[in-house]
Amino acid sequence: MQQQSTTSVDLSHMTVSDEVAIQITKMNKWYGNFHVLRDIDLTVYRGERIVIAGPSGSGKSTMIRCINRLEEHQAGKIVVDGTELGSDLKNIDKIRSEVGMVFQHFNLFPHLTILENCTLAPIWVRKIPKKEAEATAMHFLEKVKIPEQANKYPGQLSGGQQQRVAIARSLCMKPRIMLFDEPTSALDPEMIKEVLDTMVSLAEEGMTMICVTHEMGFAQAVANRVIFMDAGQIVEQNEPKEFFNNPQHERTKLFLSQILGH
Amino acid sequence: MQQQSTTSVDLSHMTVSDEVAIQITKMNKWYGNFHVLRDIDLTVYRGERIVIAGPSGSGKSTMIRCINRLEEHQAGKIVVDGTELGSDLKNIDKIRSEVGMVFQHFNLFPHLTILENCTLAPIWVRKIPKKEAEATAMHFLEKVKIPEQANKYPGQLSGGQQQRVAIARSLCMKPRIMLFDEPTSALDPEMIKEVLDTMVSLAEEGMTMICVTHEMGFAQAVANRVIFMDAGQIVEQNEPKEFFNNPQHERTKLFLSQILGH
Amino acid sequence: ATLDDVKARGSLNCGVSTGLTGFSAPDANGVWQGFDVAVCRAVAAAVLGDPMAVEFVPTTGQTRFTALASGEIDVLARNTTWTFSRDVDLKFEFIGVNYYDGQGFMVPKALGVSSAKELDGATVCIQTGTTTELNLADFFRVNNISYEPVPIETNAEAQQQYLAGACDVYTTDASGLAATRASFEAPGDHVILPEIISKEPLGPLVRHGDSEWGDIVRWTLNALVAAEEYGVTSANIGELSAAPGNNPEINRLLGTEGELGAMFGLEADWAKKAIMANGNYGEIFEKTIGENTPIGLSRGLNAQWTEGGLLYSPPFR
Amino acid sequence: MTTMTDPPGQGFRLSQLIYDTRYRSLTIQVVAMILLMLLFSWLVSNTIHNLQNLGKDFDFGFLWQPSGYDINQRLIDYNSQSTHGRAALVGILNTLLVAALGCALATVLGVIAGVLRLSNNWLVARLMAFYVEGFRNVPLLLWIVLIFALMTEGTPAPSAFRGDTPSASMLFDAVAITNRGVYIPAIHFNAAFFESGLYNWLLIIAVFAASVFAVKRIGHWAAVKQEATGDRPTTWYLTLGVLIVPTAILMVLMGAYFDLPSLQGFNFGGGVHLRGSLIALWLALSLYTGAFIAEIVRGGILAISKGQSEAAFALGLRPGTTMNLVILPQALRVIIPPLISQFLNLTKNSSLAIAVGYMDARSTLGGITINQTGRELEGMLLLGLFYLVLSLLISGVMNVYNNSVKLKER
Amino acid sequence: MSDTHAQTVAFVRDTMTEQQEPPLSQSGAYKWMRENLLSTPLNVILTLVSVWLIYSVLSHVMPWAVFGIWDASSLSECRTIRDELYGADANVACWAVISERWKQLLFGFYPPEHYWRPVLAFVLFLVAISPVLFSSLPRKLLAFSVVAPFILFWLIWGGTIWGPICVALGFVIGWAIIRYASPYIGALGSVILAIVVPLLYWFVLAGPLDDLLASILPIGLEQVQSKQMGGFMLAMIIGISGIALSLPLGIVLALGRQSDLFLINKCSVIFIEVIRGVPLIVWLFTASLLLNYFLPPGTNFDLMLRVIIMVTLFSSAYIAEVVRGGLAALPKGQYEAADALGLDYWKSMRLVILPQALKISIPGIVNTFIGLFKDTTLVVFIGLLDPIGLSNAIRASTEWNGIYWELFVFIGLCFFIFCFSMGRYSLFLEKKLRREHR
Ligand SMILES: Nc1ncnc2c1ncn2[C@@H]1O[C@H](COP(=O)(O)OP(=O)(O)OP(=O)(O)O)[C@@H](O)[C@H]1O
Ligand SMILES: Nc1ncnc2c1ncn2[C@@H]1O[C@H](COP(=O)(O)OP(=O)(O)OP(=O)(O)O)[C@@H](O)[C@H]1O
Ligand SMILES: NC(=O)CC[C@H](N)C(=O)O
Ligand SMILES: [Mg+2]
Ligand SMILES: [Mg+2]
Repeated sequence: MQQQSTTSVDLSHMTVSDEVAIQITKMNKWYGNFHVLRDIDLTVYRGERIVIAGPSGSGKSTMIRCINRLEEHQAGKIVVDGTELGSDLKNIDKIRSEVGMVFQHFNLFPHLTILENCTLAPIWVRKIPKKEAEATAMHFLEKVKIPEQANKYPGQLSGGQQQRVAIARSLCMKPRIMLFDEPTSALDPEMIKEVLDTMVSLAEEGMTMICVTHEMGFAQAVANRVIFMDAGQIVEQNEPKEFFNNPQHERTKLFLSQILGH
Repeated sequence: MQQQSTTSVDLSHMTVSDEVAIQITKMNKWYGNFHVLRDIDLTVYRGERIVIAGPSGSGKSTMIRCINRLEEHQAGKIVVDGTELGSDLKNIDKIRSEVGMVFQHFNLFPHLTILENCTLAPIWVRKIPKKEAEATAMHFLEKVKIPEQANKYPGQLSGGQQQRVAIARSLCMKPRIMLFDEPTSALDPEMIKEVLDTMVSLAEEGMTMICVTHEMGFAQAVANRVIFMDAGQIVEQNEPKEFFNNPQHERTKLFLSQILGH
Repeated sequence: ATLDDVKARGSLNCGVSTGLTGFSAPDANGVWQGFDVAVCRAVAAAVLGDPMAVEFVPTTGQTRFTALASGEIDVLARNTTWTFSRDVDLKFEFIGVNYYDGQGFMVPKALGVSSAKELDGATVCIQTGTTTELNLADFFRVNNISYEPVPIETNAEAQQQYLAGACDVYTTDASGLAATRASFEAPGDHVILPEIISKEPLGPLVRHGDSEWGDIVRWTLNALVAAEEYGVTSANIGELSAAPGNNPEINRLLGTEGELGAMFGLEADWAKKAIMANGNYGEIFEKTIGENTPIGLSRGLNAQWTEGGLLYSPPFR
Repeated sequence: MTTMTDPPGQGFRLSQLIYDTRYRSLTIQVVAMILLMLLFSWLVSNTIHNLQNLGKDFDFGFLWQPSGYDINQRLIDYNSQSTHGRAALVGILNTLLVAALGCALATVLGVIAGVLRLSNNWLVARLMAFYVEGFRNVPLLLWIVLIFALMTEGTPAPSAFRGDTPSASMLFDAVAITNRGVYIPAIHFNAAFFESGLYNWLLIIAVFAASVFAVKRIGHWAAVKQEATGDRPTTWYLTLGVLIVPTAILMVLMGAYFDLPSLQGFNFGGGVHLRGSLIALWLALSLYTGAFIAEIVRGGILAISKGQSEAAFALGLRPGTTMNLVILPQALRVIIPPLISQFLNLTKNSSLAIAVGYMDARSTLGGITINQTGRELEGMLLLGLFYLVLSLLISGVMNVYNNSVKLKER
Repeated sequence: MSDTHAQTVAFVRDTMTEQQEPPLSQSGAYKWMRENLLSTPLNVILTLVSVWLIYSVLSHVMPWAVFGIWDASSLSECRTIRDELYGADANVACWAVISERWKQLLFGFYPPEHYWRPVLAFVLFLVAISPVLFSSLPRKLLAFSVVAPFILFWLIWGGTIWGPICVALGFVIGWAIIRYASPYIGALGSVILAIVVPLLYWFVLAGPLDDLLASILPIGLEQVQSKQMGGFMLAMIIGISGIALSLPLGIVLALGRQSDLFLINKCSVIFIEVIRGVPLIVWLFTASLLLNYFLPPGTNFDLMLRVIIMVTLFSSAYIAEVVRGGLAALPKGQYEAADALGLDYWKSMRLVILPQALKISIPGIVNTFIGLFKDTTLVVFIGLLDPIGLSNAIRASTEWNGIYWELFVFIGLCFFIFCFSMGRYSLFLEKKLRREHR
C-alpha cells in the first residue's frame, strides 16, 4: 500500500473538547439471525477524528450506518448530539441533518448538476433561500477545489472529483459530524490523494469525523483514535501511534501484519 | 515507472538487412476535418525493431493501424512488402495476412478456445489443413510458454496470458511484420514482464517489429530505432541510446522528462 | 383459366359461410353439409366427377368477396345476395339464384313486439359486410326510427349475442333466421316478424372475366333446377341415363344425346354426375332446409315456375 | 535493395468493381438496387396483371361515395348517407379513442402494480406478481374474448331491469351495468352558452386548462418564494380551489345537471353509453399492457441504485421528497422509452377490436368498406399507412424525449 | 490542549462476545408477519384488501372448479348431472368438454390414429433445440438440429420420405459447392453458384427426382393436409417455423441495418419499421386476401404456408432488432481483430461476430418467440383453427353450445404453462450471460 503524502500534516495543535458528540451504549444489531454488531460501546467527543479499521465483514459499515439510522439497531442506545435515535421520525430527521455521510460510491444524483446536488438538501431540508444555498455550495466547492465544475453533471467528472463533490454536498448541510465509509476505495491511486487531502483539510478545521478506511497512512496522520473491529465487536482502540506500533490484541496484530506487509 | 529486467538482453549481434519492409511516404490522414497524421515519412527495413513513443493523442495508434489498413489514409503512399496499400481488396487481404497485429486489449475471440483462436485465420485465410494449423499453433503457444492452456477459453486466462495468446495468434499467420499497439498497458505490473519477455524473444529471432509502447526499458533494450511522434508528425527518430541520452527536439526532451520523472 | 386450375388441382375451392345450419355447416364427422354446399358438390361432380373433391373455405360476410377476388376460392356459394354493385362494381358474375329470399327480423317472444316498426331504440345484431346491413340502415332511416347496430362477424356469434340478450333483434335473410332459430334450445320462444324489408336473391357467384367457368357453374345450377322440372331424381337417374329416352330435353341434359358437355370442355355425363351428387334441386331443398327438416322452410318463391314459383331453368339445347 | 513495384496502371479494370473498396460498395448497392427493382417491378406487374384480369383499377374514388352502413359508436357526426371516407374517419377516431383510454388505464394499472410488486407487503407483492405473470403469459386475444364473454354472459340484459320486481338494479340509481355495456350519468346543460354541445365542452375544457395553467403558476410562485425565503408556502388548498372552483362555477352558470340513464323502451336512455365492446377491448388492452408496464416500472425503480435513496436519506431528505426529487426523475428516464413502445404495442393491438365487433379503423376502412366496395388493395394500403404513420409519430416523440433527457456523460 | 481522550479511551477486549439469538421480536413468524404484512397502517389495509380479494375470488372459483363435472357428453348432460349431484342452482364447471375435446384442442382435426406423429415431432424438436438452448450439451447434437427440420416436416405432413430428402439435397449441393468449388472459382463465384444451382435444382430437378424415387421405393407416411391441423399444434408449427425461418432473414436485416452502404441500410430500416409499424393482424389479412394479387396469376398455395411466410417476415423484423442489439454489444475490438487477421467480411461475421452476437441474443429471441407464439392466436381471423378458433368451433356444436369458461381456462392454462416456462428460461439465460460477462 502506497504511503500517502499526508503523513506530513501536523494536527497536534488541534483540540478535542470534552463534549460528547456520539454516545453508543450496548448497541446490538441482527440481520435476520445473524448477529452483526455485538455490544458496541463507543463515545466520540466533539472534534475527534476516529478511524475504524477491521477485516471485511466485521461490521464497520453497519456500525456507522446505524449512527444516522440508515440501519436500525435492535438493542442498546445511540445518542447523537444529545438526541437519542429511536423510532421517532423527528429525531431521525434531526440527526440526519446534523450528520453528514460520504459513501464509497459517492452516490451523487446523476440528473442534477454539481451545484444542484449541493443545494438540494439545504433548500428542501434546511429551508434556506436558493441564493444563499448556492453561495454556501460554491464556498464548499471551492474548498474541495472544484468550483469550476459547478454546472457540470456528475457523469462528466472523474471519480476523485465526484468524491470531492460528495464531500462538499455533505458539508453544505453544515453537519457537526461527518461519517466516511471507505471514501477512497473506489478510486484510482492518483485520485485517492485528492480526496484524502480534502479530508485532511476538513480535519484541520476541527470537524468531528468517523472514517472507515484502509488508508493507514491517513489514519496515522490524522486520527486521534483508531478503532479496530472484528466479528461485530470493537476489539481494540487506541491512539494511532500506539495502535500501529504496539497492538495489544492478537487479532489486531494479525490484521496489521497483513495490511502493512504489502 | 518500473524498469524492466529486459535491459540485460544483448541484441547487438542481430543484423538489419537492406531490404525495405515498409515504406511510408508523405502519408496524411484526416478524421473529418481533423488532421491526425501529417506528412509521415518512414522506412522500415526488414529485421528492424522500431518503438514509437509520444504523448496521448499524437497519432501513434492511427499510424500503425494505417499500416494494415484498419484505418484508411487519404494521401501519400504506404508500401508493405512491395505491395502498395490502396483501395484494392486483394492487396489489403494480402498485406493483412503478412502483417500481424497485437492490440492493447488482446481482442481474443471469447467463444473459441485458445487453440481455435490460433488456428482460425490459418485455416480460413491461409487454407492450411487443420492438423497442420494445430501443430503450428502448438509450436507458437509453446514459444509463448502456455501450451498447457491450449484447450481453455480466453476468459479463463489471466491478462498476461491472454496477451501472450494474442501474440501467438498473430504469429500463427507467419507474418513477416508484427505491429504492437501498447500491448502491455492494459496489464498489471507482474504480467507486463511476461509479455515483454515474449516480445524480446521475438525480437531475438529477427522479426520486423513496430511497437507503440511507453515501456522505455523495453525500448532501450530491444529497439533499433525509437520514433517520437507529436501532433500527428514524426518529430524525432534516433537509435535508442542517443534518443534517451541526447534528445534533440524540445518536445522530446519535455516528454522524456515526464516519462522518466515518474 | 379457372377450369384448368381446378382440374390440375384435382379439387374445387368453394367459399361457404362459417356455419349456418342447413346451408353450410360441418357435420359431426367434419363433412360439410347443406343447401349451399350442395351447389359446390354438384359443380365438383360435374367438373371432376367426384362430389367430395371440394375444399371448403369458410368465409364471413366480410371476407367472402376478397377471397373470391383474390382467387383463393373458385366459386362462392354463401347465401350471397345478387346486387347491381356486387355484379358490376365488385366485378363478380352471379350465375343464377338458388334461393329467393328477403330480409327479416327475429325477436324474443317475451319482448312482445309484433312489427318491425315497433323497434324504435332497439339494439340490432347484424352481420357486417352484408346487404342486410345496408337494408337495415335504409329501413330505419326511411321509417325515421332509431336503432343501435351491434356489428357481428359470424352467424354463430350473432346467435350467442342474441341469446344472451346483448341485442333485442337479430336481422338477416329470412332463411338464415329460420336456420338460426332451428338450432335454438327453445325455438318457440322466438318469433320472426312478418315484415320482409328487402329482396334477397341468393346465388352462387364467380369472378368476372372467365365466362367459361361462369358457364359451367351456371349450367350446373340450371341442371339441378331443370332436373326437378323434368322429374329427373337421384332415384331414377341411373335408369334414365342408361339409354336415351323419349324426352330429348332429358337426353340432352344427361348427355345421352347431343354434345352439350363437350361444348364447355366437360364429359358428356357432367350433368348426370352433378345431379347424382345430391339429387335435383327439389331433393336438395327437402334434405337440407325443407319442411321436414328442423329448419322447416316451405318452397314458397322457390317452387318451380310450373308450380307458381320463380325457379325457371333456360332450356338445355 | 527494394522490390517496389510501380503503382498499378491507372486504367480501369473490370475486376476493380469487385475488388476495389472504392467501387465495391457502389457495385454492391447497384446490384442490390437492380435486384430490388426487379422484385418490385415483378410484384407490381403481377398486381397490374391480376387487377386487369379482374377488370379492376386502382382508384381511391370510393372514399367519396356514400357508405350506406351505420356505425354504432361515432365521435363525429355520421350516418349511413355519409361517405366511406367519413366512415374511415369515424373508425380512426374510435381506434384513437380506445388507444388513448387504454394507454391511460394501462399506465395507471402498470404503475400501481409495478410499485406494489416492490412493496414490502408479502401478500400484495405476490398478488401483483400473479397478475403480471398471468396477463403476460396468456394471449391478448384470449383476454379480450374472455372479458367480452364476461360482459355479455355475466351481466344482466336491460330487460332484467324492467318490471315491478326487476332481477337487476342500478348502482346508486345512476349506473347501469348491462350486457350491452355500462350506462353512466351524463352531464347536460339547460342554460348552455352555445347550441352545439361540442362548443360547451370546449369552453369547459378551456376554463379547466386555464385552471391547470394557474396551478402551474402557483407552483412557480411557490418555487420563487422558496428560492427567496427558503420556505415553501403551503399551496395544496389553493391549488385544489383554483383547480375546481372556476370550472364548477361555469358548470353551475350553464345549468349543468346529471342526466341519469333510465330504462326507456328496449334500452337505457339518457346518460352515456359505454358499449360492451369498448369496455371489453379497453379493459383487456389495459390489463394486458398494464402487466408489461408493471415490469417496466419495477425495472425502472430497481435500476435506481439503493445508494441514491440512501444518499438522500443521509442528507436528511424525507422519503416523499426523495421520491419526487431524486428517484422519480431518474426512474422516468429508464421507464419512459419502453413505456412508449408499450403504448405503441397497445395501439397496434387495438386492431383486435375485430374480436368484439368494436368499430375501429380496421372494421370500417379495413372491413365493411372494403367489403362493400371491393377495394381491398386500396383499403388495406390506407389502413397500413394509418398504423404506420401512427407508429412513426409515437416513436418520433419517443426519440425527441430520449434525446432531451439523456444523461450527460464524459 | 487536551489531546488526552485518546489515552483514556484506550481499550482492548479480553473476552469475545458470542453470537446471540436476536430478541424475540426480531425473529420468527411474528417478525415476519410484522415486517411483511403489517408494518404500517397502509400495509395493514393493503393486507386486508388482498385477503378479501383472494377470498372472494377463491370462494367463487374453487367450488366451481373443484366440484366440476368431468364425465358427460354434452352441456345438457352436464347440467342433468349437476342437478342430481348439487341441485339446480349450483354453479359448477363442466370439465367434460375438456375431457372430451382436449385432443382436438391440442391437435385440431389431425387424424387421431396419427397423433403419435406430432407428439414424436415435438419430442424430436426438443432434442434438436436443446443443444442450442443449453450450452452444456455435447456439440455433436447440433448435427441432428440441422437435419431435424426435414424430419419434422415429414413427420407432420407425411407423404413420401423422398420429398424432404430431395429438398435437403439442394442444401447439400449448395454447401458442397461452397466447400469444394471455391478454390477453383473464387469465393464470390462459388457463393453465387451455391445460390443458383440449388434453386435451379429445386425448380427443375427436385420434383421429378422425388416422383422417380417415390415410384421406385415408396416409403412414406400417410399425407395429412394443413387444413386438418389445428389447436396448439398449429400454434406450435406457426410459431416455431416462424422463428426458425425468420432467424436467417433477421440476421441479414440486422447486418443490413448496421451496414455503411446507404441503400442497403435504408432498405433494411424501412423494411423493419414498416413491418413493425403495422399490426400483425393487418399483415395476416394481407397474407390471406392480398398475397395473390402480388403473385403471378394462378399461383395458389396453402393458406398455412402463406401465414408462415407472413409471420416469418413479421418476426424477422423483430429478430433483426434483437440481433442488432447483440451485434452492438460486441466490443469493436472483435471486428478489428478479425480484420487484422485477414478474415474477410463474411468470414469474420460467420466465424467471429455472429457466433458471439447470437449467443447474446438468445434470450431476446426466446422472448420474441413467446410473443409470436401468443400472436398465433390471431390466425383465427383468417380462418385457421388455432385453439381459440377451435373453442369457437366446439361452442358452435349443438352439444357444447353455451360453454365458455372451461374452454378459456384450459386454453389459457396451456398458454400460461408454456409461455411462463419459456419466460423463466430466458430470464435464467439472461442472468447466466450477465454472470459470464463479468
Ligand atoms: N442487508 C444485509 N442482510 C444480511 N446481512 C448483511 C446485510 N448487510 C451486511 N450484512 C452482513 O453483515 C456483516 C457486516 O457487514 P458490513 O458491511 O458492515 O461489513 P464491513 O466491515 O463494512 O465490511 P467491508 O470492509 O467489506 O465493507 C457482513 O457479514 C455482511 O455479510
Ligand atoms: N475514429 C476517430 N474519429 C475522430 N477522431 C479520432 C478517431 N480515432 C482517434 N481520433 C483522434 O485522433 C487522434 C490520434 O489518436 P490516436 O489513437 O492515434 O492517438 P495515440 O497516439 O494512439 O494516443 P494514445 O496514447 O492515447 O493511444 C486523437 O486526437 C484522437 O482523438
Ligand atoms: N347474412 C349473410 O351472411 C348474408 C346476407 C346477405 N344475403 C348478403 O349477401 O349480404
Ligand atoms: Mg463496508
Ligand atoms: Mg493509442
